[in-house]
Amino acid sequence: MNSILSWITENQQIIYIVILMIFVGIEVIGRVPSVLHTPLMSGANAIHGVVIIGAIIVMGKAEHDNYLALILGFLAVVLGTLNVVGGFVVTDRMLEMFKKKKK
Amino acid sequence: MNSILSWITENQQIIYIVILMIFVGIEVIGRVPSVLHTPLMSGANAIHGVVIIGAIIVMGKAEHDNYLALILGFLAVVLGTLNVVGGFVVTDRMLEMFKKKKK
Amino acid sequence: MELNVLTLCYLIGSVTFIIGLKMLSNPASARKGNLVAAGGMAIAILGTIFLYEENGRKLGNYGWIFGGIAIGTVVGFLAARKVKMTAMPEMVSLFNGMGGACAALISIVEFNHFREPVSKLTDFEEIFRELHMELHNSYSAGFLVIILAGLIIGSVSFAGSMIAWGKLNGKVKDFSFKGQHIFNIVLMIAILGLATYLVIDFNASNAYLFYVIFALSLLYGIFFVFPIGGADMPVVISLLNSFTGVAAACGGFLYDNKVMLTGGILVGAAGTLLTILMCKAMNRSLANVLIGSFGGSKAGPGGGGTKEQGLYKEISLSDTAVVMSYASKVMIVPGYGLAVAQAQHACHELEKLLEEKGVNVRYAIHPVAGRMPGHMNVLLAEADVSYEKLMEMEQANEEFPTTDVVLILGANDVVNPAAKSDPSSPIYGMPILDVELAKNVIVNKRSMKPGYAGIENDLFFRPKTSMLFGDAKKVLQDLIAEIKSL
Amino acid sequence: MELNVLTLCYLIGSVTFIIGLKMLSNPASARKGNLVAAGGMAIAILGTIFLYEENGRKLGNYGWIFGGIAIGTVVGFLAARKVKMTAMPEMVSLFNGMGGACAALISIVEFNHFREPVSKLTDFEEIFRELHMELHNSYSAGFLVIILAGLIIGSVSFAGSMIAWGKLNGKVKDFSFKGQHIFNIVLMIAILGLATYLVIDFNASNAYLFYVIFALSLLYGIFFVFPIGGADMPVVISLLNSFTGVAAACGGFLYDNKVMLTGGILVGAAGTLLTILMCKAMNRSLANVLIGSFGGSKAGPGGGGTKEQGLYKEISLSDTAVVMSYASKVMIVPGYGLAVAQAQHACHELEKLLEEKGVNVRYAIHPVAGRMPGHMNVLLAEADVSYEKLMEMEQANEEFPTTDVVLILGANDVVNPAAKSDPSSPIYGMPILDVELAKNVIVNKRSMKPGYAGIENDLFFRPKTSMLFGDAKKVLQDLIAEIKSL
Ligand SMILES: NC(=O)c1ccc[n+]([C@@H]2O[C@H](COP(=O)([O-])OP(=O)(O)OC[C@H]3O[C@@H](n4cnc5c(N)ncnc54)[C@H](OP(=O)(O)O)[C@@H]3O)[C@@H](O)[C@H]2O)c1
Ligand SMILES: NC(=O)c1ccc[n+]([C@@H]2O[C@H](COP(=O)([O-])OP(=O)(O)OC[C@H]3O[C@@H](n4cnc5c(N)ncnc54)[C@H](OP(=O)(O)O)[C@@H]3O)[C@@H](O)[C@H]2O)c1
Repeated sequence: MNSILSWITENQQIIYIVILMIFVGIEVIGRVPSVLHTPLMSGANAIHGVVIIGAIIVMGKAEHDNYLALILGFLAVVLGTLNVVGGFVVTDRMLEMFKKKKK
Repeated sequence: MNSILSWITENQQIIYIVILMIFVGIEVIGRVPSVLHTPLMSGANAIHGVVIIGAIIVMGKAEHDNYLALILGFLAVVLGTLNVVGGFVVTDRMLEMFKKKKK
Repeated sequence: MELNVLTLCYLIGSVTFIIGLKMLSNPASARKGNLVAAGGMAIAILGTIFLYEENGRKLGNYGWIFGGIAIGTVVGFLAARKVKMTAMPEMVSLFNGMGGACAALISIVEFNHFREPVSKLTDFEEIFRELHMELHNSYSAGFLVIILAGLIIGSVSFAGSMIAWGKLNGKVKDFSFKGQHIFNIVLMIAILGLATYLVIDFNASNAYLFYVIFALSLLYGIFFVFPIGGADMPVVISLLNSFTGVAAACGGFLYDNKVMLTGGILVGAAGTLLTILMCKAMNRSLANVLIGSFGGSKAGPGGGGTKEQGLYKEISLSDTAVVMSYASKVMIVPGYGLAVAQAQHACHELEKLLEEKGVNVRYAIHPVAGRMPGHMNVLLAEADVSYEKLMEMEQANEEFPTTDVVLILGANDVVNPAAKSDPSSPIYGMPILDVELAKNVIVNKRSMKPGYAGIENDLFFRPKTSMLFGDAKKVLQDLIAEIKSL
Repeated sequence: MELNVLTLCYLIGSVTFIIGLKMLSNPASARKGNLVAAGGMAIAILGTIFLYEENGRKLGNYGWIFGGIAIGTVVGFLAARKVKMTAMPEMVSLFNGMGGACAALISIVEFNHFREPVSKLTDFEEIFRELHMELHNSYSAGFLVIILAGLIIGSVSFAGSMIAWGKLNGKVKDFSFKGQHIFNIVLMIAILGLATYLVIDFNASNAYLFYVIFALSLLYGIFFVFPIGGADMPVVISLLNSFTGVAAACGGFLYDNKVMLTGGILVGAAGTLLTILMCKAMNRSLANVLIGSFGGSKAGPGGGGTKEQGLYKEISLSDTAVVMSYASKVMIVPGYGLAVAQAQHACHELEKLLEEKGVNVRYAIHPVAGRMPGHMNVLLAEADVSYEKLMEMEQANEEFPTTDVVLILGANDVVNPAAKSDPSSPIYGMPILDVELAKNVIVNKRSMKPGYAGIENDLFFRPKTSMLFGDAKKVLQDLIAEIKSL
């Protein structure tokens, strides 16, 4: 209990950020019309591609003899990029059909 | 420029919290029907009464011979409390009339 | 340990504020939302009193603290309970002012803590280090900036709210002089200039400038609100409300206190949006309200710019009595005039009387009828008209086609067809109550004078419409007598 | 200095993600929103590559990094460009899987950095301190927790997405065995148990458990999605999507990296809500989807629980041709069947033909027609039907009373009156297209079999309705021929 509390205090800023982010995430898409569900999902999917930054860091930190790190890191970078690029492009294509939307 | 950047880095957590809070504040009341504008304003008014916490701290830290601090602090506490208590009570009264509201 | 619990208290506080505000923006949950926020506030306050400590030292002066809280609670509670429902906006303005003042006072005290070292030793770097530790490593220049921000915003909000309060309860009259706006701008520049100077090179000799800034800020607050039309006060109050929020947030920076920070920013952001929404509802821009293009000048009776045009027909009390008592469905459209005349009780009486005669009576509530959002709801609720009888604009507009008589009591702009037909009209685009869909329209007001927007209303000259002049209260009482005597 | 710029990049990134997502949830701004988010992402990535440094050391292996990014970009771009519009959900699922895998891989690598010290010295406290500095003072137990969280969530998301992908493009068939759910629960418990054990007492000897957890997580992902009906994949993908978000956030904790943290949490939260909204749109609960109450068992042709009842009348192609070409207003209601038959082009042709004959043709699009939200929009857009011709449910329901003929192409549940009349029906409460308001209703499907919900549809037995059996594509082509030959 005590330790949990002190943990909260140490990381209170992060905790605030996480909690607020959750509120934002929920509020921000609260009004989405159902026809946009799929593009929105696809867009969000692209955004979590931000994980690629982790992959880049792993890759960049790997020593030259550490092949495991190099190979896995490389793989991670490729997959991450796929997620990001593919995600945004697919979303954009889905949304092409809304361009004439007169809303 | 440079100093601003480093300032940002030092306080990035706070900055994130502030920015996210702004988003939350805007999103959270985005859908309010106009008949609720006044109660909502009144409610928000009560919430910023949280400033009283500052007053309490000032008051509590004041040395016993520092009359300025004591008097101003005391005044601040009174005013802050007015804001909080009055604010919430007024809001509650305004909202009484919505109780029968069948949404 | 205790400090950790305090952090948790603050966390809870912040979250309840958010949730409370969210619930407040939905009629179904609004009232609970208010309580949620209040609960969070209580936790945060109690936590501070009992758990707060600064470099190991707990808070003292409990006597003073509890004394102050006790007084504030009693006074605040009674004031809020006693106030007439229709006077609530004034109250809100008053309380908002209190908050602003509180923020300003905090800044003043902290400033004196801050300057002390200066008066002793002139070396700036010296205190720099002192503060460094003392103030959770927020460094002194930044510290001064925050103090000043709190002072300025707090004072403006305080002074402004007081004026707004005075205007709403009629103590203060609208007032403006040529070049008012230039004057304000100059004032603002002066304030900011002095503040910057103080931050850049601060020493014992120019410390007094702090109080100059204080005075100027109060002055600015006053002149900021003075020229704005009394009718626009709700908007102004909402704006000052968000100011106070920001002032509170400054306190949050000052003490590195998350609940003050988040709470303040939350209100600052929400308040700003709310202000804009309010303007939208009357479809005007915030700028337009602040410059007071018509809000100030032409509001209320005697408002200019009314050119007589066409003919209107009057209707006698007795005819009105007959028409209404033999109607099967009557819609009452209350407006600002009803509030001015304090005729809500008479109105409710009429409603009951007609219902006894088997007439189906409803009220059509326009969102911006009156002078504050929900004004009519408050007014009628005070005369305990049952909530079921109140229809919002959309519903009402659907009902009109099947309505025999629409009785308009002191409403004008909200039924002005120009909002739909005439693009040049200042209210063009504002959704209105389509009373003309009904069979007959009877309009009660004291004259042909325009309403808030200060513009002519074609409706009064339409064939379906007949005018019933006189003070709303008086007319209603006579009408009731007439109907009884039928 | 550079690190400070990087912080700014990340700040910008986080904000653009929020704004982008907000814009994405509004048809007018959706496309721009996507670009905004993409821009922010680019800034964050480039910033990391060129500015990131850890205790003074910059990143190396640029060759590998750019190589990887190049490959990913080319492949991802081409894949996303080439894919048929109707196959996009598969694509999304695939990309989502990639993200999950990426997160899992990061965890594996970091784990090996983490264990090294262990294999050398057994004293736990020792490495504790080491890591303490190395890892931005996140202490090792917490560190391990985060790694494991990233591993588990990432792997589940990866494996699950692959299955979902397989199901959508028909490679993987629905499959479930008795006690499937119990099995899954046990699996989950095992994973969590092992993880906890690893965190509590971690040493060289039990490090291998990490990979056991990895394997089990993949397994769980597979069996989590297997039993769920292929038709519910959009919902599942959205759920896995939010999982990946959380996995990314773990990375954010790991490197104390704000943009990963915020971006991940944002998607985690939004994705979860979106999943729930999707279920609401078909009015079912998430639980109901995951347990697959009917989604799994009865979906598609051959679905059980159809009891013949009443009589229905058929209509011949020629009659249909006549009725339609002499109608003044025709509404086409596309459904899942149209997608199955890939009849969108034939459909567009029919529309053009009728328009030439002066018939006013419109499409009535139900929000959950087909198997993913917007499925029909995508489908018809592919056959470039102009967007103006598509009407949303509300509009459409207003149009039906003035419509002569409604042609239902492979739609069933979305026009099932039971949703309004029969509280016992599983789709009760789902808003439907009120086709019965029109003069005539012609239904094209291959048989009397039920649709997705696996329930009988009274509409087919109503007097106004006549059935036109056959595969949508075939029928449309013949119909076009008929009309031409009139
Ligand atoms: N609700 C809000 O939030 C808010 C806030 C600020 C401004 N406003 C604005 O206020 C206006 C509200 O429209 P409204 O139709 O309610 O009011 P209005 O347009 O201001 O008209 C009120 C009318 O009541 C008549 N009146 C005044 N005293 C009366 C009395 N004692 N007995 C009978 N009639 C009396 C006046 O005509 P006579 O002088 O001839 O009697 C006047 O024309 C809108 O323009 C709105 O934009 C609203
Ligand atoms: N949109 C979404 O996000 C989503 C996601 C998951 C589930 N759902 C659910 O999916 C359903 C959608 O309703 P819906 O009316 O579009 O589809 P449906 O209710 O599934 O009905 C489709 C009908 O098309 C017919 N059909 C199948 N193949 C055909 C072909 N080749 N030619 C002609 N007809 C054919 C089938 O009848 P025959 O076999 O007799 O031909 C079937 O009755 C709703 O229940 C919705 O809740 C929607």
